[in-house]
Amino acid sequence: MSLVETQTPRPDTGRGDAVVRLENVSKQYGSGSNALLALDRVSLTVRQGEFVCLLGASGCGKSTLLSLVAGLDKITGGTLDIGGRPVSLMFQEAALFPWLSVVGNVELPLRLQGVGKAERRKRAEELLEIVRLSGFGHKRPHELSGGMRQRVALARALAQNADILLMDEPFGALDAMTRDILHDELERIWREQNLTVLFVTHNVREAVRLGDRVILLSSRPGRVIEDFPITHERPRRIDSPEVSGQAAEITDRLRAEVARHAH
Amino acid sequence: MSLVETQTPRPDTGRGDAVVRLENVSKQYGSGSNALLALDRVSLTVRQGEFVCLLGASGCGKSTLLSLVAGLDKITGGTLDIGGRPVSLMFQEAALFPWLSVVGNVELPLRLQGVGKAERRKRAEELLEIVRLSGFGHKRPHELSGGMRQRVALARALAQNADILLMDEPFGALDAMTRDILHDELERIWREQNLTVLFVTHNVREAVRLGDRVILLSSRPGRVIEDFPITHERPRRIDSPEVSGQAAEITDRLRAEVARHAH
Amino acid sequence: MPIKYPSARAGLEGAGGESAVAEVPEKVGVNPTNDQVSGLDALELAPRSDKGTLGKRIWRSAWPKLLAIAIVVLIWQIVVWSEWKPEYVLPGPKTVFTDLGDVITTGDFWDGVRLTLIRALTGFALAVIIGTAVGAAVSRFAPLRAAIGSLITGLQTMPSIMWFPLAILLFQISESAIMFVVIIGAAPSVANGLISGIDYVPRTWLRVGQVLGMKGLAKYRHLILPASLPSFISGLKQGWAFSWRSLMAGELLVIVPGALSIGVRMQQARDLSDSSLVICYIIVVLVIGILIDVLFNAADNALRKRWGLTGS
Amino acid sequence: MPIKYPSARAGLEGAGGESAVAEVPEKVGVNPTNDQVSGLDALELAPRSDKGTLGKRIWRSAWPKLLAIAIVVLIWQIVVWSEWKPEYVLPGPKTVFTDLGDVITTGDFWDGVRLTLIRALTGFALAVIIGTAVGAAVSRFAPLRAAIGSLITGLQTMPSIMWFPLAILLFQISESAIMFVVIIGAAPSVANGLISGIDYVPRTWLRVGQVLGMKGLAKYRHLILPASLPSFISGLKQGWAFSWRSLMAGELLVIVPGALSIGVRMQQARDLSDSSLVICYIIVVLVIGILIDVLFNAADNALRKRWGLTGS
Amino acid sequence: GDDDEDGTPTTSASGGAEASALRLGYFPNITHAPALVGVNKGLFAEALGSTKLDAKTFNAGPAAIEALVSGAIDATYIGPNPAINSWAQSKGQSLKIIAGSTSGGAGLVVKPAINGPADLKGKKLATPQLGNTQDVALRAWLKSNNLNADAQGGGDVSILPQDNATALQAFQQGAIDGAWIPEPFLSRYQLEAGGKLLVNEKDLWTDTSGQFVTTHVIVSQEFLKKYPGTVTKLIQGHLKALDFIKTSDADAQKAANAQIEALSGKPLKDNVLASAFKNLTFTADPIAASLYTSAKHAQDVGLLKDVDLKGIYDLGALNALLTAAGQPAVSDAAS
Ligand SMILES: Nc1ncnc2c1ncn2[C@@H]1O[C@H](COP(=O)(O)OP(=O)(O)OP(=O)(O)O)[C@@H](O)[C@H]1O
Ligand SMILES: Nc1ncnc2c1ncn2[C@@H]1O[C@H](COP(=O)(O)OP(=O)(O)OP(=O)(O)O)[C@@H](O)[C@H]1O
Ligand SMILES: [Mg+2]
Ligand SMILES: [Mg+2]
Repeated sequence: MSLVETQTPRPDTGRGDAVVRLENVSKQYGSGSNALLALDRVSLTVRQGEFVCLLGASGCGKSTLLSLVAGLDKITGGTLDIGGRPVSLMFQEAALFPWLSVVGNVELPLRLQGVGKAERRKRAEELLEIVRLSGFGHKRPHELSGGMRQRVALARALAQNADILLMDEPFGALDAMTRDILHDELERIWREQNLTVLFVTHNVREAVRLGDRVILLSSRPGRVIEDFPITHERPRRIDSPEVSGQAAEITDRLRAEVARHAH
Repeated sequence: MSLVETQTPRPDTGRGDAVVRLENVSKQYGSGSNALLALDRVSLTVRQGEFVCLLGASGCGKSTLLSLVAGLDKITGGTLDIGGRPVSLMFQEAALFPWLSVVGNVELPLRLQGVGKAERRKRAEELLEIVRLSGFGHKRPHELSGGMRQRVALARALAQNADILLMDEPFGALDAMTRDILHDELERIWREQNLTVLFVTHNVREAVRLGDRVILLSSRPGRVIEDFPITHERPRRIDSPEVSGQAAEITDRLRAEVARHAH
Repeated sequence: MPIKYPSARAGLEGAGGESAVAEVPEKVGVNPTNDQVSGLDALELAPRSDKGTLGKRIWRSAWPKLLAIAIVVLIWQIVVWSEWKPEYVLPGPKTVFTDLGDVITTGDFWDGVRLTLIRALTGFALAVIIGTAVGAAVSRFAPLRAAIGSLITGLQTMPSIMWFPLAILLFQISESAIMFVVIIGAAPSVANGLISGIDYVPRTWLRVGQVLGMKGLAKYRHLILPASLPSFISGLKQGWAFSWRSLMAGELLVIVPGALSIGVRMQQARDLSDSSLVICYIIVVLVIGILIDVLFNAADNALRKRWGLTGS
Repeated sequence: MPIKYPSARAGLEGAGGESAVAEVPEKVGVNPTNDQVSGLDALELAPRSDKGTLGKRIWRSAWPKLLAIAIVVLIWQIVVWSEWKPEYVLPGPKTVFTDLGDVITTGDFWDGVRLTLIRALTGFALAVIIGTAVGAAVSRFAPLRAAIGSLITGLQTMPSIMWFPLAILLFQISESAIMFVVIIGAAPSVANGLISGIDYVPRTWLRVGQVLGMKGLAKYRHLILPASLPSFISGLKQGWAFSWRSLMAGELLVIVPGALSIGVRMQQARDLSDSSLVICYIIVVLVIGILIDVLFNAADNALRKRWGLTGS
Repeated sequence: GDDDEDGTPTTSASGGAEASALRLGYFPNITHAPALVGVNKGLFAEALGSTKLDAKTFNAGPAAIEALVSGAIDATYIGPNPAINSWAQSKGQSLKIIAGSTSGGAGLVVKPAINGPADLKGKKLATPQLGNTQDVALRAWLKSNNLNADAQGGGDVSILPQDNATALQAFQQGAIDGAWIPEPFLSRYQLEAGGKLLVNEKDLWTDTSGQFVTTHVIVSQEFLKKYPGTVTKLIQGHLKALDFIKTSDADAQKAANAQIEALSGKPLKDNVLASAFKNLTFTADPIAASLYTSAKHAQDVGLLKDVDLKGIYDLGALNALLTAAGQPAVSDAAS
């Protein structure tokens, strides 16, 4: 796949610099009696080129964390620092624009970057190929299935070609097989482009399969409660015993946490 | 939980009658050069009180099948017969109404059935309790996380108290723990109310955990390619060796299928 | 008692359980065949089936209109026959259509129509440009919104007759005075439509736009305008109505040598107490209004189709 | 070069990396502090912070309006000082405000305002009822839509003056004749707003409604109306503008000695070429229009807040 | 009071049947002074006795005619043109002119720099309405001075039909060069806008000794047929009002202005009122000859289709009353 060749080379800042740094970040929604503390003094550092997975119970603040990093919401306490790097975020809902065709949605970020027509059509087709949707470019979003829409959203996020990629349950609506293929693709793109990825998922094995680290958040208010480094050799397989083993360990920890906060 | 007591008793038609019957059902979207055959001669019978899980690759026609059964779309070939029974469908997107609070959304089906105010508030609270969202009743849908919204949608679908319950990836956006809890609740309600459930999921173990049968659909056009009866004793645990074993078997079959249709 | 869902194909194969349909009618919510009768449902949920030939399609969209016209004309004729009012007060369809025939066969009339339409379209186009600019500015800058947001609707409630003194003051008796009245009548609607559209752009899309780094003009071009198009188009529709009405009033202001505009002709018919001619011009104005509306509806339908009948 | 996101709390703790903000400004898309300046973003995305006291809030929403008024009055005064037109053609603010003071201190004037407002509100209320019924019917029944859908906008483009003969014919010289003119002016807008709202109800919601077994009235009550409320409200706003304008024209139909309606007073000021009085009434009509618009905006804002600023 | 007309007709002393109510239209305009005075001073009510007076006001002729022909009013004060137009449209079925009311008070006012017909070439002149009395008078006058003007506003002189208020404003701002208008605008152009009276229409009507109809009273034929007694009483009231104006001019002016104020919120300025009253003559004579001549002029300049005005007048009741009062009868003859 020629995607990499057609992109402008990124200056290699060397893996290891802190790219995303959260220090005691808090986020409160609403105020007064209606206030809800979604995140409470979260500290987290993601280094250049790292693949970090976030796990946590439903409603614990994972999406909130991503939207803070993307600058969509404002923190209500602490310090957040991403060094002004370009960020791309794939939302939990596909949120495609209904007035654009599938390929139009994928092309949009390229268009905004001023990429020429022929060039961006080519890149969009390549990206659709990656998410295994070539041939669906002329369809409208409402003509796609839920999982297909999510894949288009992924292609759109990749088209942005940002340094930091935030992904909110990107593969939740996909079957195991399609997901495996996309895991491979994502890992390849991440490696080749030296991306920094913050990845939210509910699938622990997925987190272990992909992540350099797996971060566990507690529930309401969200706090970092554990940070598992994943050291298995890549490429990993999701059904390998190593992955399953570490996943089981993390699952136990997660269960204990959820049970403690049972609401 | 008193949910069952407050509902009108359903005439026991005895488990075993065919409740949903599809014979050579086809569904084509669009026409002419833009035509897409989503389902091709699908035959399937679901008996009274059965819990049937549907598996298949992304875009293979699972949601289409549910919407045909629910009467939302019209079949373009074959015969579909549900005996005029009331159907409830939980969509892949939560699709809550933004002008209603969480509890308002859950109450809506009861309101449409003419249930009195106090009574329906009580039932709605019980249902929110079941999906573990008590205390969130006064919030607006946009104030919830993705997984929480999905749970509200589940509560709304349950409130409808229909004979046939169609569920489209209801637990996709939930963490393992919350999902386990809801599996138990769903199984209990299904058993107590003698429901007939058609359940779409991408999680093979979930399908084996819940289903009496697991049906495999092929990709574009969707066809029934395999029908696995699940005979393990209930209650099952999703991490039990039996469930894992059978899930592995089905996964292999699914992988083979998806690989064959690789697009 | 099972309901059969008869399908296109099933119909050909023989209607086996057809009679059963009537037996369990209380659960029609899940029965698509019963819901077909409701226009909205049919419109929104049913797949568009065979389109037929062009002629057939035109006929299908035209016959209800023709029927409606026929019914109105019939009622009118019956009222006339009942001699409720003398013929010179309420002339019958025959008289009116004869007059209409006479009127529209004069080249003079078409000169007037052309003049009026050119004015209407020029004025409307300018109103759209101005309204869009103002609407975008108002919804973008909070202080501007606070300052003149309400003024926009306030302006709209001014009867156009009250603008004449100002129009004459600024533009004397000239085409520009008419344009002024037309624009000030229509631009607020256009602006309001855009503002309300922008206000209701789903939050999610705005967030997507922000993530994609949309700003300033690009944001309007690629997100705000397409997302608020439905409301914008309905604002345009209203704006058209306002501009047409203001024009009818404004045309009494300026008489351009050569061709008598529709507004002047209408006023003249009234001055002459020529009821039949008055009704003629009512019909002419209605027909023009309807034709323009058909254009707007075509745009609207194209949009709805593109959007998959609605938002994602 | 890292950007610090200063937070409320960080501000108290000391602004460590504050100076760095200016150094990497090209990626403002991800920087919420920079986006704050744009009204729309601030409105849509920023959490509403401290509300302050009631007085403060009123002041905050009022000062841009007051400033705008001050600027307009200033420009006006400058034009008058420039002696571009004689004082009897374009009177200065002082003359006008003195006149306005005289006018609004008479009880008679307030009687007129009351009369006009009662007519406007009655007419508008009826127009809303009729427009809603027609809009709902038209969007529900496909044949009806085909038959009279376009007619609705067509009617709207009729200048209200052309309805007078018909109004007199049907209702003689009576309040009902005024109501007729007002209703026929406003109802189409209301209907159109509703129709366009209904047309854009997201398909998903319609499907949810169908699954929940909504039909007929319940469907309208619980799904269609709330879902199309934004567009409906903007239709109401336009409808109000139309009804007010039609009323100003319609009030000349029936003159009730004693309590002189605003329309009659306006016409009289025009007939007398009393520029100062004309401007007075322009101001009165504008103020009423703006006040009503403020009410609509309040409704609209409440709605947007409930919806989480927009659709789910 | 729109359905009172169905009340049982009673027979009056004077013989004709009477309605329970009379719906009378007029304009809050100085040319309708007899109506203003009659209503203000209660003269109609006095004459009508048991018949209730229901007075309605209008702002323009077409609306009043529409009301008359659709049965919303029974009689109205009105200018000659709307009456002729309605007569023509209804082929002589809609109305009858039963009395005169006002004569004179129209003319051409121009910018001071214009001194005669020769200066008018290429100028813009306003008239109240295409084909109305003043419009026709202007066109006829231009023609007699060898200036042409077409109906579309072209020609040597451009004629712009505009409503009086707009035209005055345009004149004040120099957007037009003059206007042929009736009172009170004739006075206002001179008093408020510095206009110069170039032609007083009075001077053109030599055959009728300077008289020409400005306002008269019409009644719907249906009403006349049904309730001749009420019509007679209406004329009685009308004559009383005319008398009042003749005998106490100052009081009449005050009464008329008070009624205008009551109807439209603002009185005329005193100098305008006085000047207008001076230019107008209030008389029961409909000056039929001027009507026929004006109609002929209109036909000549192509603004009126051939119309037979024979029978538009029904002056029997008026003449009976005039004779009884020892005054000369009036004529509906062409000259
Ligand atoms: N706009 C908002 N206004 C108020 N509360 C909010 C808002 N968005 C989120 N919340 C609350 O913040 C908490 C965290 O929400 P968030 O969406 O970050 O959860 P999550 O971890 O992404 O959950 P899920 O896995 O279900 O998507 C929830 O309790 C939610 O109710
Ligand atoms: N409204 C529509 N118009 C046209 N094509 C459609 C429409 N809805 C679905 N399709 C097509 O039908 C096929 C099946 O879609 P469906 O939504 O049933 O898939 P699915 O099995 O639910 O997939 P997923 O697991 O991704 O949700 C897809 O190829 C999709 O593109
Ligand atoms: Mg989330
Ligand atoms: Mg699906």
